[in-house]
Amino acid sequence: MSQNHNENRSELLPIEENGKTYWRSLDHVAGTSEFRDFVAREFPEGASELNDPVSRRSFMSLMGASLALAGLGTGCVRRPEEKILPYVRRPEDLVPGLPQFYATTMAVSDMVTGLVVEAHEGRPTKIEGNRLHPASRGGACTFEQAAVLSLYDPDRTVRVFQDRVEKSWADFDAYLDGLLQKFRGNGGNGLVIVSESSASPTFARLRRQLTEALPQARFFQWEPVSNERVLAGTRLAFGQPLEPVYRLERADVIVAVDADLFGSGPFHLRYSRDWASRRAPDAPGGMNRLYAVEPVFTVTGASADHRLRVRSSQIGPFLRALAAELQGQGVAIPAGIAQAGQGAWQKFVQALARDLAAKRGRSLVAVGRFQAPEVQAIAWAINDALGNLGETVRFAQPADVPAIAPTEAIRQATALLDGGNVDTLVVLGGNPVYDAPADVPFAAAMQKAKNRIHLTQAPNETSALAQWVLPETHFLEEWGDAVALDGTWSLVQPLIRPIWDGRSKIELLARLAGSQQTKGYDLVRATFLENQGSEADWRKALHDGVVDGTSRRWVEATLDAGSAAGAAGRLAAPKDGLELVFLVDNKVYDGRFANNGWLQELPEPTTKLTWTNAALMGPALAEKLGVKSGEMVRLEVGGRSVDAGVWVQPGTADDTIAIALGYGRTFAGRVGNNRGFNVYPLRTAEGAWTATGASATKIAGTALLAATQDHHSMEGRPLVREANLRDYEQNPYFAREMVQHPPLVALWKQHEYTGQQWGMAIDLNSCVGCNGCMVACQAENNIPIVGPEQTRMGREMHWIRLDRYFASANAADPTDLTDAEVVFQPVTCMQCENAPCENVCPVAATVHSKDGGLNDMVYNRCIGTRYCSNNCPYKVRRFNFFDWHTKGTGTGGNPLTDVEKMKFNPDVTVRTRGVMEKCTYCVQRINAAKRDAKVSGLEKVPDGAITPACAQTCPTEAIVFGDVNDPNSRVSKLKKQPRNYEMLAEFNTKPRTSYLARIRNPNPELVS
Amino acid sequence: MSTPNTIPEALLPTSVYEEEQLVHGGLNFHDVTEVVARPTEEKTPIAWYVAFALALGVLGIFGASILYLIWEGTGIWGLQQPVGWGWAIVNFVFWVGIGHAGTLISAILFLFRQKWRTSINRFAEAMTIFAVACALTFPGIHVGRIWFAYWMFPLPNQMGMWPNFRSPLLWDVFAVGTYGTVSILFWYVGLIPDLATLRDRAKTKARALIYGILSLGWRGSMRHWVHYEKAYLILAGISTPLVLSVHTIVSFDFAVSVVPGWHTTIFPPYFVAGAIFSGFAMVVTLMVVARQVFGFKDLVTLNHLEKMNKIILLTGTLVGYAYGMEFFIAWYSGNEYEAFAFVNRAFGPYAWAYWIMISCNVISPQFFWFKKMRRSIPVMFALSIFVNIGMWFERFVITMTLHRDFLPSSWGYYMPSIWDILTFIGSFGLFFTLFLLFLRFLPAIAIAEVKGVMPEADPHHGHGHHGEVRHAEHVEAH
Amino acid sequence: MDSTGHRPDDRDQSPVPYVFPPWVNQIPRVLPIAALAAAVVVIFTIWFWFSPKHTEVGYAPKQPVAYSHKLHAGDLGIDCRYCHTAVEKGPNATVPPTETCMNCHTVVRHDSPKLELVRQSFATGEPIEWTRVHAIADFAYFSHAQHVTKGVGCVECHGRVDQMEVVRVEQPLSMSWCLDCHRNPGPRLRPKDQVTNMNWKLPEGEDPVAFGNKLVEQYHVAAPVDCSGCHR
Amino acid sequence: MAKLKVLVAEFDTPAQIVEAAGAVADAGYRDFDAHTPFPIHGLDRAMKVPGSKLGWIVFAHGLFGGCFALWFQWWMSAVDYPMVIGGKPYFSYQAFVPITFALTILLSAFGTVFGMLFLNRLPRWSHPVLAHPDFRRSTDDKFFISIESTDPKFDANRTRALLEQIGGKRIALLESP
Repeated sequence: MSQNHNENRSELLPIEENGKTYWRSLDHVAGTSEFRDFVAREFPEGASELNDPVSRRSFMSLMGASLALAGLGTGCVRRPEEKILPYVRRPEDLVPGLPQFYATTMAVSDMVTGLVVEAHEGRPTKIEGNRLHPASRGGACTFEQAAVLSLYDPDRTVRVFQDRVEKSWADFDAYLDGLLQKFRGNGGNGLVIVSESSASPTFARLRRQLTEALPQARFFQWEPVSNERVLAGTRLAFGQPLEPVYRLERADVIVAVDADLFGSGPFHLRYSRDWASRRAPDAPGGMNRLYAVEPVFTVTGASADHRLRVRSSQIGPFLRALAAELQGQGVAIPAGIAQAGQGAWQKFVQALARDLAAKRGRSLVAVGRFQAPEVQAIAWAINDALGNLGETVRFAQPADVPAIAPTEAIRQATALLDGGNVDTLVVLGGNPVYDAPADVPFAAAMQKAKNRIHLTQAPNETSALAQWVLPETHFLEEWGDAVALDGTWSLVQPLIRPIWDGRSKIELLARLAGSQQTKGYDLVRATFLENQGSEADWRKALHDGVVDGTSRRWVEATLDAGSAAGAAGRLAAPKDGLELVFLVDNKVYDGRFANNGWLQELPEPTTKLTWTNAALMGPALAEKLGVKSGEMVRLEVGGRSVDAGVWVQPGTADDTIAIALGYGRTFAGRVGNNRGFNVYPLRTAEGAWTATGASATKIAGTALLAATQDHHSMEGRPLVREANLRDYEQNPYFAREMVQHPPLVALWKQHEYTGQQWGMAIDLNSCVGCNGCMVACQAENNIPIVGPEQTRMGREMHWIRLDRYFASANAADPTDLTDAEVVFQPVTCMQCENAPCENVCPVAATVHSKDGGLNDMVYNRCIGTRYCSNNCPYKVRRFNFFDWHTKGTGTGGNPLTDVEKMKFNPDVTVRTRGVMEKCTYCVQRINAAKRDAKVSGLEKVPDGAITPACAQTCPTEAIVFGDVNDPNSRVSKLKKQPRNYEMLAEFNTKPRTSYLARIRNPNPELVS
Repeated sequence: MSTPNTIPEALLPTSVYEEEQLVHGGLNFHDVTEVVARPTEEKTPIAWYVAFALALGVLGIFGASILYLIWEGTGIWGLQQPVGWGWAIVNFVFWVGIGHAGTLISAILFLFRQKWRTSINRFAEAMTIFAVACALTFPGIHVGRIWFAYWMFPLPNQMGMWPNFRSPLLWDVFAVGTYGTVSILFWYVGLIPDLATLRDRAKTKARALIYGILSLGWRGSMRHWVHYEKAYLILAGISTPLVLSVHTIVSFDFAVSVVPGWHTTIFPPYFVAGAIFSGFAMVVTLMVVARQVFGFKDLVTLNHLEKMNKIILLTGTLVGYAYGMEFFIAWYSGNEYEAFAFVNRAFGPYAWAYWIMISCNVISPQFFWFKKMRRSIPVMFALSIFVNIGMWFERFVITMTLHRDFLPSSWGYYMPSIWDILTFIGSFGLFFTLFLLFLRFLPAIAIAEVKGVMPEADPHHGHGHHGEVRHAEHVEAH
Repeated sequence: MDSTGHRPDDRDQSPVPYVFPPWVNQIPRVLPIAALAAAVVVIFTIWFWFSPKHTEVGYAPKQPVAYSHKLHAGDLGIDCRYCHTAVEKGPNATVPPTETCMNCHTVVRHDSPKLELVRQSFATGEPIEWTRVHAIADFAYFSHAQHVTKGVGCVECHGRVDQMEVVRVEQPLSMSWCLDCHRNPGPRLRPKDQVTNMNWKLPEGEDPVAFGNKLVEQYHVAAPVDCSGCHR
Repeated sequence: MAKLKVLVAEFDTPAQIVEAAGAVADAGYRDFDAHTPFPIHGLDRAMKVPGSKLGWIVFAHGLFGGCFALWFQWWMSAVDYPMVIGGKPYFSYQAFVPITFALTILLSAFGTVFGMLFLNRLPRWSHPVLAHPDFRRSTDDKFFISIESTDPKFDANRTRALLEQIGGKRIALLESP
């Protein structure tokens, strides 16, 4: 079916006008006075920047040029004339040049995270987590941080379009009123609304309002990645759908069964932090132990003390075997659950069972959200038997569960449409044409609806089949609200006037529901006032971003043993043969972020692949199929086939091919089009996450797989230093003793560093390799995107990178990577006191600052000999081989448009071609803190007043920054720990950044 | 008048007598002048025009690829992380190396009273200057922001900034710059008397004027010769440490860094040896052709070439020793990074380049142990070209050491782009353009110096000697 | 063929006459002096004409509204901070929003034709396009607040604005100029409350050096000379 | 000043010129010179030409070059704008050696060449001897002696006689136009 599925799509391609589809008319729009007017109205200072030839945001290259002019010019050389456009009425409490911070919230389907957004003269430039929000605690994941780039995406819907012709909202409203009149008449018969899921109470309220107003209208919520199986699982186990919320800080033993606790899903930031809080060897309550059981590496598996490769379809049997062992340990597992397993994992299961049995009430068996409900039920039974319910896991009443689960919803919607008597289809956001299950022919059915309306932030595959395409607001442009997993209510408030005059989902929904209020602000406020109380609370909520004490009342969950046992019985016996596992991508999620360059260029944590997905398989399978990384395979499931590039990934379960969703978009935009391979055509409603009975055959051709790391072994070098808890306790100083070198004496007298001196400590023990720091840095420091070709050449620009090394788990044969251990190491400029890079720069463009002791990099002095980079032992320097912004290698060859330039952080120079750049510990933040201290008459910057972007966003607080001359600063205390070591210190570079060695806490029984 | 009677080389006995006889074919003073000056006076041969057009074409490629580079940025080259230096630096070191033979021959051999140098030094010096010209373009164009490259010079400016005198690159600027300047001065001083010769043989007013200006009104005055010879001696004296220092300092670009495989004390001597090695090879390559074309056979004899081949053999073996020593020290140092760097050179991804280098630089010169080989024109021509290929690869191998240093996470592999290649080829265009102009308009052999070492030049070279006799014969001829 | 054994040949009747007249012998004497003179000229040209001392200082563009600092700051004695409100808070002193003008000019000279543009802007909300006078390179980060709150007077960089009909650049605003002060801030400091005072003088009998050092102490002045002080 | 006159005589071999020059010198002439295509050893002694003082000029230049280089490196990196670079001292003299050396050589070289030209009073494009019909061979294979009218013992006839007597050929009296 996928075949014709694809065909319809191809025949429905809109006419390409010079490579840009008709509605991507931004490039002319952005140039128009209209856009400038918007900018001028919204932030005059910004306008002056945009219009002005030599502004911070219009690159140094121009400065270079104008300087050159000054050199060539005649006697009276003047700089080009600049304009200043002051406000006519300046907003209250706005100090031009100083950033402002507002609290808001972002919801990626059911991932709700409270945020604090930094804005410069009204331009949002940086997104950080909100410490007050339970899901964030100050951290923010890659999706949220990169959202600011999507705001300025030139490929957004910039207009109301009808049949590919520019229209206005007025036109649409007239049209809509016409329709609504009819529907009010017939009670909404023939009106079908397909929306993406929403965590917004206001949305829910309006949905109910709509169904009351138009009872005949059908409302469906479709989401390719949802928690429906979790709810189904709890329904099986406890008789009601419940949201489990883990409390990892209380668990001594954690078993993540095909569960990516730290990588994705609601609360993953919180889980990372809670887990990390018990990770230090001297942590109160002792160090916890993490087991991971999974088919393919996730960051969770990478952080685990023990990892077992298990095929996805074997997870059920594994749990039943575990249950059996637990019974053996005297744990009262209800009948019908346990089933003694046979298999390679017995030794592991036995040890695990003993460990769990010893930690009743202080352990947790967490099953992945995508495992079958039956499997989930078994896990709940086990947890119940271990007495973990209420202890390490609590259950919350789901906010508002749609009557129909997403998969069922899209099925029904498609059936209805297929029936042909749907008059009007309204798609609120989302992209069902692209991501609907392969066996649900939504695309074909959709066209049977007479009127098709799509409200979307950016035109996508679905818009291509719609008549009306409406610009939807970005969450930074709209009013809204959201409820987090634990029920915490938080508000979404706009930081900028809608750039393209869009409307939010709730605003459109309100119109459909015929509500009096149609302004987002009124709608949200109304919901708030009726549920959460007074005007005062409202103002406080706006300030804090979250509403106090709204985390839901917890529910006592009692196990329905019978139903659980029944579920266990229903488990299908696992089939042999190749099976396909679909992954939620850490970068483009389900595909919605495909046009976001920051995310595209982000290396996938465990594969280090950028700009693409790939068919991940273990070395054994690769050998069997006769393929190598970079070659192509054809994947086939149930008669549907997709071709994909191969990436050999250590630690992948036997006969398993894992591949991420969300790639191969054809209507994503200049950045995201045709990156990687679209595997939705293989993904049926049933086999949404695991497709058994698949086959793979090698085919001709190669794939552009750009990895940021080509070499995966540490070559036995003491870079990442780790030890087992027991060895550590015997010799806490093992890390420092790992390298033997003569006393480090310099040939000359070393400089004195007095006053506040900056340094950093990175705890490898709590780093889960989530990439948060990389995006934070990219956003904070105006780091360009270079595109897949350049990345593959080795020209990526990330200032901080996560080195990922594999080590064979097979002591006998270190080259055997079937089972592998993974370590992550964030590496950025070490700010060496004896910096090798400084010596070799002929023009003194990189020198040391006396106060602060930073390794300054002066872009405007650099002439680009690249000698410093050659001489940097840590290879953390990055060179602008081109003017990435004007050459646009990272944006499909398009130079940066004015609207994109609005993303730049005005406190950091935008580097031009031919200049070296690198991490500066976010010197702009250091200077800002110093400035504030000075202005307020302080002598020193207080500890914690400065947090570099990477440290700020780290969900596990693995990165700590501060004054190393102050013995009481957090960083000094960490550096005093025995685990502290400096990488390559034997070369006497005196790095200011040091690492805390990683400690593993393995089960003694499993240590050979 | 009759052209000098040149006896075919084969008939010439290589007796001891001939050995010390630096000029063959029994030429007298005037014949020497004729042989050397004629090529600059005769009607330009078509062959020259063809060669020149070719060279200009290649030079055009050079210019074009440089312009494109400035327009687009260094990204057009294959450079990346971790390999921040590519062909540009390889070519730089390659050309500087070649640029060593000239001054070496003029200066060091002069101090060692090696009279045989006289017939090749002019030629070698010219080659030096042109090679240095090629070399100097590369560090200039390889920087990211060429328009600010002048910041490398300590010029007062409104920023109050000065260059960093600790950087080997800055040492390069001064060392190579000085070397270029001194070489040109040395060369020009040597040219003055010969320019006067050309002035005095001028048939046209233009030639008389140009050569007249260039020869500064030289009139062979003995009182001038006294200062002149002193100056020449001193120049030789100061050029000798200079020529040794230049490649030493170039080697510092690598040796002063911390990169494993670069950070070694053996680099200076090893680079100097390599430089002489490649320089002499290039002289042989060019000489073999030039003496054929311009009939310098009697002035540049097989003995000269053989002597140079001996030096090639010596320096080639020195270089081979250095290669070996590097490995030993890497192992002996007990530094795992150092050790890995060298193992990786020989057996890593760039092994192919390494073994090309070894076979060209260490193995091929060994043929010169045999006199037959040393004296065989085709053999020495082929070998000298091999040596130059090998020496280019040596620099390539050294530069590529960057591709795997301390952190395996940052390892990479460098591939040259088409522009790398064109730029390199183009630099030969510059070299040969200049060289052809030199051969066409300037005396390719130091006339005065050659005359100075002829037996007739010695006042005590008694009467009735064959120099005189042959002179009489000439008189008969008229 | 003559007795001298001299071989007659074409070289004797060479067509080329004796080319150089005697006066050319003077050239070597003149040349060095000429070269020297040329060098001096070139160096001076660049030193002066291309330096910010000349390219920046004296720049006084015409403004859309003929606003006179002399009148407002000088004769009327309005404090700088009345209009440049953010000068003590943020990096920019900020050009005042139109409404600041209108605070007075709704009453004072409310119909003066000179103020047409201001009234227009206030009505339409279109900002007035002023032309920037004082500018430093975009890669140099300067904060007014940091300086003003440490007792650096406006005059130090902007000159006697209170005497300017049209604002002109008084100082080169070049890097070395900044450094001059950063290396020795004392002499450029004054009591904080005198910062906007255009004709503040060192109190009678005060020793300038001691006075400066006192303020450096008092205000914890630590003017950076590190690159990262201004460049990021 | 009176126009410079020069008597020029031609000789055939190095041996002859050495003899002749010796004779002229013995005859007490001071402002005379020998012109040869290449330096002839012993000729300077025969002419009683003092050795060259060029060495001292070069030494002075070299010394200045070296000191200057060291000075400006010290001043620029330790006095005018001292910066911490790679943790090295402001005045890292070890690192300043190469440039000091290079400039020493460079200045010496200039001293040598320009010193030589200065001592030889070159360039001098116009000189009476160049007018001798056969003087063009002075850079080829003939040898000349010229005696200038500035010499106190110069006397057109007696000097010419001397030159004839010592075997000079094609003697001519030339003067600058």
